[in-house]
Amino acid sequence: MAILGIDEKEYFASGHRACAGCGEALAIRHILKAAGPKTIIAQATGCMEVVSTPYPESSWEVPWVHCAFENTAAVASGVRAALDAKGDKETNIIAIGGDGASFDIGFGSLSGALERGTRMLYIATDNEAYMNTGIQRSGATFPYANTTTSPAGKVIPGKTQPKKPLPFIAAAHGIKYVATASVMNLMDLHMKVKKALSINGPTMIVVLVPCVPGWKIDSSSTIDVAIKAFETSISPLYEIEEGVLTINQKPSEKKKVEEYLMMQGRFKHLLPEHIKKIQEYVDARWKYLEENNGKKVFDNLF
Amino acid sequence: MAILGIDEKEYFASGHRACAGCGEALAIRHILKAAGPKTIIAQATGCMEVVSTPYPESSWEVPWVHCAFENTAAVASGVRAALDAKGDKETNIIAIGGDGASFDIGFGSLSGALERGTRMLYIATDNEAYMNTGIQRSGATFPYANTTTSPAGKVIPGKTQPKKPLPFIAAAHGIKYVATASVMNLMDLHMKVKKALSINGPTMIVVLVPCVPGWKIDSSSTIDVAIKAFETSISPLYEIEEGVLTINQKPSEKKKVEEYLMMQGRFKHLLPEHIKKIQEYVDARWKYLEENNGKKVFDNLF
Amino acid sequence: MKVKEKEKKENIPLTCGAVITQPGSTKKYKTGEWRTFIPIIDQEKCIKCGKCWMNCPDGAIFKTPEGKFMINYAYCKGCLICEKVCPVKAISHKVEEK
Amino acid sequence: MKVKEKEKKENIPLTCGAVITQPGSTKKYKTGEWRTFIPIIDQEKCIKCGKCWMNCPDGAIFKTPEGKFMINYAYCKGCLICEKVCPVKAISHKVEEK
Amino acid sequence: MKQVLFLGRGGQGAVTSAQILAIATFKDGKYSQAFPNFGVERMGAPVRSYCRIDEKEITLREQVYEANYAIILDPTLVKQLTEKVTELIIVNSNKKPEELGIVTDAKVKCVDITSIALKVIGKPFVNIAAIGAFSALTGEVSINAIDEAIKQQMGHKGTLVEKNILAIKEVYENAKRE
Amino acid sequence: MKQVLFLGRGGQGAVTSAQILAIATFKDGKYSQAFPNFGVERMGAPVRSYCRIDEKEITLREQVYEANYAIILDPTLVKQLTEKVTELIIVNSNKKPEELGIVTDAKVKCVDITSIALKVIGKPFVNIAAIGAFSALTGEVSINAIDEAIKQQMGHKGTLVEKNILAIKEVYENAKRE
Amino acid sequence: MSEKKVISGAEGVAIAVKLCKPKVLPMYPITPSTLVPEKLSEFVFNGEIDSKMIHVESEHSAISALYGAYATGVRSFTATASQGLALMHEILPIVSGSRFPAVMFVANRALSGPLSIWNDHSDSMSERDQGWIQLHCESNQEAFDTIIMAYRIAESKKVLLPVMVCADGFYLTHAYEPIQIEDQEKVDAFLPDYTPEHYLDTTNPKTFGAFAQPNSYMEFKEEEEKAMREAIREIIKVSKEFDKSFGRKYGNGLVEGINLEEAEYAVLGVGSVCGTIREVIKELNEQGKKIGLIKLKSIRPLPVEDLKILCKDLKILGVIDKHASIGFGGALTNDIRSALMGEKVKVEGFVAGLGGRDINKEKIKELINTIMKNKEGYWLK
Amino acid sequence: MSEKKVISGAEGVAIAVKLCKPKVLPMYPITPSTLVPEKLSEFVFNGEIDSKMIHVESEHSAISALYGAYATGVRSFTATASQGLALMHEILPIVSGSRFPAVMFVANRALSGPLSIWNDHSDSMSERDQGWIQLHCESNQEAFDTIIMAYRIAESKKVLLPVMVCADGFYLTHAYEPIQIEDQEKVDAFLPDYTPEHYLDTTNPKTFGAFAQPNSYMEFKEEEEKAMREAIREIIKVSKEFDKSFGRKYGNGLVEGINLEEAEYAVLGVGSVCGTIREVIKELNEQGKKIGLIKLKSIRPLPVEDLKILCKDLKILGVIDKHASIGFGGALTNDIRSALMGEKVKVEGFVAGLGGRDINKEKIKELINTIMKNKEGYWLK
Ligand SMILES: Cc1ncc(C[n+]2csc(CCOP(=O)(O)OP(=O)(O)O)c2C)c(N)n1
Ligand SMILES: Cc1ncc(C[n+]2csc(CCOP(=O)(O)OP(=O)(O)O)c2C)c(N)n1
Ligand code: SF4
Ligand code: SF4
Ligand code: SF4
Ligand code: SF4
Ligand code: SF4
Ligand code: SF4
Ligand SMILES: [Mg+2]
Ligand SMILES: [Mg+2]
Repeated sequence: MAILGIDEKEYFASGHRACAGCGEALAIRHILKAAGPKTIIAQATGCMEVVSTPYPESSWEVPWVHCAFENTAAVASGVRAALDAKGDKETNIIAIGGDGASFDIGFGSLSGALERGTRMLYIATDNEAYMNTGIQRSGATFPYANTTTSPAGKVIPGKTQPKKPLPFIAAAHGIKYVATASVMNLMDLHMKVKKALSINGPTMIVVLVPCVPGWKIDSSSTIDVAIKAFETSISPLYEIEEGVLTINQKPSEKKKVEEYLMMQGRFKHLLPEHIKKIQEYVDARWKYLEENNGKKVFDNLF
Repeated sequence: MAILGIDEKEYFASGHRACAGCGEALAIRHILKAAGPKTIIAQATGCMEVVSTPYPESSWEVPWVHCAFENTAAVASGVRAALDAKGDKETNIIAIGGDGASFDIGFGSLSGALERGTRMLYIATDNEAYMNTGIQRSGATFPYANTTTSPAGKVIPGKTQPKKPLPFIAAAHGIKYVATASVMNLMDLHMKVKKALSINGPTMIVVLVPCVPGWKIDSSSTIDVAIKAFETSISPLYEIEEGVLTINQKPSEKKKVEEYLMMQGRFKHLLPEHIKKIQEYVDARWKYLEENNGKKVFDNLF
Repeated sequence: MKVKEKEKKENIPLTCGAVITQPGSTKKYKTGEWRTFIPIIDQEKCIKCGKCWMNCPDGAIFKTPEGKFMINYAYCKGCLICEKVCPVKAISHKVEEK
Repeated sequence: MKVKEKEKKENIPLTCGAVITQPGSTKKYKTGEWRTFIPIIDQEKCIKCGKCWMNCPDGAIFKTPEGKFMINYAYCKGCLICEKVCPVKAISHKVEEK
Repeated sequence: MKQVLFLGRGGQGAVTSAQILAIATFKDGKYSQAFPNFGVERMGAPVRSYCRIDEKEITLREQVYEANYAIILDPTLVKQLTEKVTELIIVNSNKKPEELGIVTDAKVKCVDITSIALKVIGKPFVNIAAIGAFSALTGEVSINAIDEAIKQQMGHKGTLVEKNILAIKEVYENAKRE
Repeated sequence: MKQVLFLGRGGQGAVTSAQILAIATFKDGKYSQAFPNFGVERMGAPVRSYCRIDEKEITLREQVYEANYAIILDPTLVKQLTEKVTELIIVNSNKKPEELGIVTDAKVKCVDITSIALKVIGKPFVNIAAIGAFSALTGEVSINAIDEAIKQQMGHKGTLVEKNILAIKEVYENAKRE
Repeated sequence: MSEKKVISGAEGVAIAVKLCKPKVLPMYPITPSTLVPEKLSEFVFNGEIDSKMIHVESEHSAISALYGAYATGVRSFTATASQGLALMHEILPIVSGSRFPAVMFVANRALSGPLSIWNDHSDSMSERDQGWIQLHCESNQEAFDTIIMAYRIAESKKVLLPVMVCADGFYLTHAYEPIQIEDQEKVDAFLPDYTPEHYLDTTNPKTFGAFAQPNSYMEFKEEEEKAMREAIREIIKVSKEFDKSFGRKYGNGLVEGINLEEAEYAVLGVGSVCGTIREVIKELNEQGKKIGLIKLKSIRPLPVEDLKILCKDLKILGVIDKHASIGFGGALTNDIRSALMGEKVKVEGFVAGLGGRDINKEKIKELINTIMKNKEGYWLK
Repeated sequence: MSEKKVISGAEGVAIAVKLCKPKVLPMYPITPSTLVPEKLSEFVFNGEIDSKMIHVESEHSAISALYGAYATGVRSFTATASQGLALMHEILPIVSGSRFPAVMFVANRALSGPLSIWNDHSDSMSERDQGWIQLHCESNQEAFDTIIMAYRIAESKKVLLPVMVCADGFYLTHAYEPIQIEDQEKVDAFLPDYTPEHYLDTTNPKTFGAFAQPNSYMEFKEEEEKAMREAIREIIKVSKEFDKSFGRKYGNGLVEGINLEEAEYAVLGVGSVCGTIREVIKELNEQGKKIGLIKLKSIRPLPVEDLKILCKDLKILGVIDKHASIGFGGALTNDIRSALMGEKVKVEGFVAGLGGRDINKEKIKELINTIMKNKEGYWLK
């Protein structure tokens, strides 16, 4: 049965131990609904693993496997090969990792799986830091964000590097489908998961998932913050299909990044000069996206 | 003193144990000349490490450090941080890895160093297989090539995946300089090494280096094969500077890939259908390059 | 009570390789206990748009056979996302009293 | 001769951490021994373009103070790249005789 | 040796409570040791932390199986208290002890810390203020030492420190009056 | 037990020589063991490989320190032979043994394998042909067994196998004549 | 069909693997194990084997993909050595903790640094704690046979632990010698299909890789240790059955005593060096010296009771240790000393053969001389 | 200036590190060591310390960057735990083989699988072969002090080996207790600048990380083993000097005997559990029971001679092993048994405290009861 066209059944059971208001848990819940019961999940260590599998309890209503932090894509490759060997062409495999798992420590393994063409959907749930271990900087951390390893210090004001552009890096591998998504638009997430799973080859979705303690926001504002990320073009929604870039949805009115930043404790130390730099950074990225909208930005098909 | 404008001094000493005609050794020789004596090399395991450092002998006339196979970029990060701590702003750091080290096992570490912005030049010497261990398939192996782990078999005719597009993947990280090079044009290699070293941040060059036993060619034809790779657009020469793509040199007459393939034992099993597919693959990649020549293909500066 | 005794009492059943054979078994654990605020749906105001259901990270909202959206307080952690996303302000909250 | 004795004879000096303190010390090892073909430069034909010097993977070609390009047979492995790249065919080869 | 148990919700600062108590008792010239219950709890889940206080150096490293004092930072957690408490249980509550239904041989005292915190700090930050009640009701730590401890631990947080100190005092007075 | 040493250049197939000899002697009903000198040699560098032959099972795993026979596939490698050889050294050379300047108590024989290989195979593939000389000069292995061994090892290489077999025969005859 | 052929040890291993019909083959090259994936690639690319090969980008991913394949419930295989095994380190106890009966071939090679491609046992010995059964081989026939036995042992419902089959790099992998290659039918009869109880299955969803809290972690580890005790019995059983089916055995599958009847002294060795020790013992026995050999095949589980029995009449046992636990000498020696504490035999350790240093007859004689003079063990270079 | 403060163990470690002035800090988070990089990040981002922090993308890169920094000749530091340490495994012996005197803090935590974030010693014990000196701490003061001593020991020209300073995750890292924080000047006086003989230097180019052939590899390993012997003397010396400068000591730096004078029985423990054992021993001594404690601080080098002396009058020693070498019981027990082979003391092993299982007074009493009844060791759950 369906509500709003979405499978009513829950595959990510209640009773999980995520913080109240967790954006990541919300994304997982919908990813599973979109994928349906004929799905195997391979997941990296991170908040979602820890909140959902305290032995002997599990939140997972689909087969689920975890191994370590850095090797989820490789585990998924093993699962896929085993299914192939069994002649099972039906079952979906979704590998899921947080931004730490996907942008940083597990990226080597992910890149290898993309290269060899493992048929799987890889989803990076991006809350812009290592949350499970207490909010440390990752390659996905937004510039200037205050984390426990990039604190808003007296001489260095938070993270000094830009956000690693994972969707583009993945697309540059020449894979057939890459998309961004956000808990801001769950219907869009559903559509993308379904589309990705229909493709024979590696595919990838990066989903923005606000984190309550990590972003220092109120548990009720998870969705609001995600909306603001979209409206400021900080978190644009696009797909790269067979190398062609498509912006899925444009904010009706482009808001200033300040509006987004000021909602969150992790940015409260920012000075006007920092905000200005971020605005420029976001504008440049958006300009690039707009200029290349509808164009083939990558080609490596065989 | 200089010959043809190139430092006459050798920094990669004779007596190294590379095969007669080794393209990789030739590239190393010139990389060092271009970089000059104020350079530290960090190198991954692979042919070049093994042929040059049998204790107590070394071919290296510059400080050189090796650690393992998969972590050269991380080692280079440590070297750079230490130099920074010492206040040394002069010394170049070049990290070098073969294609196995760079495209495959060490790519996670490389990607991390690009992300955090380590000032270093990373050079991938690409002979399209794991040569040191006896010609096994890597992500850089050219499609259909016969290697010992992707043999020209009765049911699978060599490697089945395309070549991992490392330069574009690296460029997608938003770094300031990426280039391809080849032993076919050593002057171009010199220029690119010098340019890369002048940039404050991570830079990368991927150099094509034919391998005598690996490609099953005569030791004397290393350069000829590299020239043919260029003439057929299999190995184009380009740079991506601050996201802008520039083709450095175009073949005066575009030759058929067949000419290149037939020079090498690793392709001698190919059937016309395979050659046709390769031609299409190469044409599509070249078309992409030509279409984007002079354009900004990436943007992630901060 | 001593943890040691507790441990012995708990007597967790061991599967081979720590496989969990009961899917969705965290349902045993009632995260409603965590709540400090309690959301309340005003069924009068509710237009049954399902937005609260969509956006609950804990799957703590369900639709009754009659088409009503209701909160499963056994799991609702009181994040109040539902309150925020409700387009007609049909959800309000109070401090939890247990 | 037994390897064991040989090992003892070799008596490799050990540095702390196996650091090699002599840069470029592979020069001790004469790869000229490997050669099966020997390249020969015809100085008459040579136009001193330096291409052979550029393309030798072993750095086995050098320029004399008089500007001649010559082969250092102690290291030349006989790959014959130099012969191939010479624009004026000033380099030829023979089978090595040792 | 005295063992003190703090019971709160993830995010409520029970861990900090134990730490500040340890710092404060040390400033009073005693030995102390504070540590959290080692878990993977998220915001909202029940969280325990402990403090040991002694006249001599503490080398014991086992977990706390039995506490002299328990401080429950959130009245909704009363049922979660499974450990044996021998002397006193302090509950942050505006109710009467008997209304809470705690089965124990220890004394039970209620202090409405939340109200005081809301009043003085403006936010329901009860974890530090609670130590004021502990001081008042047990005499195991001095109010001055607590002040200093807060400054050591939260030094850089300016007005919040001030407010917490005020809250502690008020909670202390309030508890004394009980 | 007999120990045989092959000395060649990387890429010249000395390792294969020892392997084929081991296969062949096993086909002759003996026990055998072949192994390379474990090195990192590249094409062109000197390479050693070994074969042990015995009537009974071979369990010995130490390296070969002293050989009964040595086969030098490349005349330029003569000086590289540092191991003690007790019975016979076979050199692929068109020279006379005395011209090679080998200091040894063993006999030295020269067979011009390269010429024969060039003639019969059309390429200087001497590694397999050399076993023909070994067979002729030592009688440790039969010519038929060598043929079979080549087929087992190179089975799929068609005419090259044929040509090698022819070369072996010719080298054998040639060496016999010496 | 069954035939005896002179092939390389690596090829023998690859053929044995093929006969066991693994479904998934994650492969990564490293000297001296590479010949195994190469041969398996040939089988796969020629369609001679019905397995999926995964060209992983690192050994870390090889073992991770192996884990994924076993989670999905199929028999699988990988091979590695040295740095490759070391790179797998983190995942090894996860595979064993998950009780996946994986089989991995290790071509023993020294660990860097300094870098060495040559043989010793530092790679596998450094993993002796990680819950893998570890079986070593003296000859290529033994390597071939051990691969087949390994799957039986691993998959035994009483055991369900992964097995590392170790053979000395170069000494065995690159050596050509006669190997009896068995029939597919006979192997099929000996090795039943793999039918796991738990696997990833959308019709019966289970959770693999959950985390265990302090209230259960230790019990899971104890279960593993108990499975190792079971493995002792199971290895003996499988070894007997293997002998019945194929006519070959290696002691009782765990350890073998050679010429111990009269012996007052004995050498304990692991792997290919035992062949050389056999030769020395034979010589010395002929000279009337009372020397025996203990060939230890199973490093984990360590057959403590067998060792006690084998050593009960010995005066001194000299252990050849191809790995040193830097800061406390030979690691195997320490294990053996612990196993034999309280017994009357004295145990002396000799670290030898590191980084490809050849352990020749002469050195073994030197060792024997040393123990016969009741002198202390040392680094036997 | 010097003051005694109640802070967390992790903060104490971070402050000690700061006082040692490392130049490069490659950092990666993992529970329960994360508090150390967090505190160090604060120092760096606030400009309180003149070090370069590298935000690596994995622990593998953390140890590799540490290697790179040491190759470049500067003092450096990293911290990790559990899976992080396991992921570094391949590089650990390369650091030690290169004789880089690195210092790393390990917040001991169990290894997966099953996954556990809680304390035991399986992470560091699994690295006991890799050429790192391994020093454990009972208290946070000891952790603070050991960091400072570790640099002195590591950098001693006679030693030049890396040091792993281990402290129990949560039990120490997360515990607040009084720590005497020393003055920068006093630390500077105790710990001279790091002046390596070899480093990457364009004016004197050297080659690091060459490969060693069979003709030298074993000698390099033997040099490491010899350096470990030197380390035994050096640790004692440094410990004495530390005591002279700061007035604190931990046995002789390697091992400490507590109440052994009269003891017939003793418990051997490592790390924080020794504190609890002390309490129990005190109680039992008061009851007239002859029980002592051996607190082993140095796992590598293992102080064999000291152990023999401490145990010479004991009947039975019970070892608490917070790590099992699956397939052969407690790993520490095996080492201790090997060290004491031939001595009259009997050694019984008790695997305990795995994956965060609390080792409380009651369990220690149970252990003591067992050994006093001359019964066998077991898994003390
Ligand atoms: C090899 C290794 N290093 C570190 C850790 C510790 N660790 C577990 S989860 C985690 C952070 C996860 O961050 P992310 O992937 O972004 O997921 P999130 O928790 O934010 O959802 C870390 C650092 C580990 N388990 N293994
Ligand atoms: C972790 C690890 N895995 C495998 C190896 C074995 N290995 C050493 S070099 C090498 C191949 C190198 O290939 P590439 O990087 O392409 O360099 P090339 O030899 O072709 O120059 C391999 C597989 C190793 N040293 N370490
Ligand atoms: S810390 Fe963040 S990501 Fe983790 S459970 Fe809480 S809200 Fe979710
Ligand atoms: S194998 Fe190839 S890359 Fe290696 S030394 Fe020989 S030619 Fe060079
Ligand atoms: S308050 Fe949060 S958890 Fe409760 S029903 Fe609303 S959205 Fe769900
Ligand atoms: S969001 Fe509001 S209106 Fe929509 S279903 Fe929920 S309560 Fe009703
Ligand atoms: S033959 Fe090759 S090695 Fe010799 S000089 Fe010419 S290019 Fe150099
Ligand atoms: S390439 Fe030919 S012409 Fe040019 S310098 Fe060399 S020999 Fe002379
Ligand atoms: Mg995250
Ligand atoms: Mg390569």
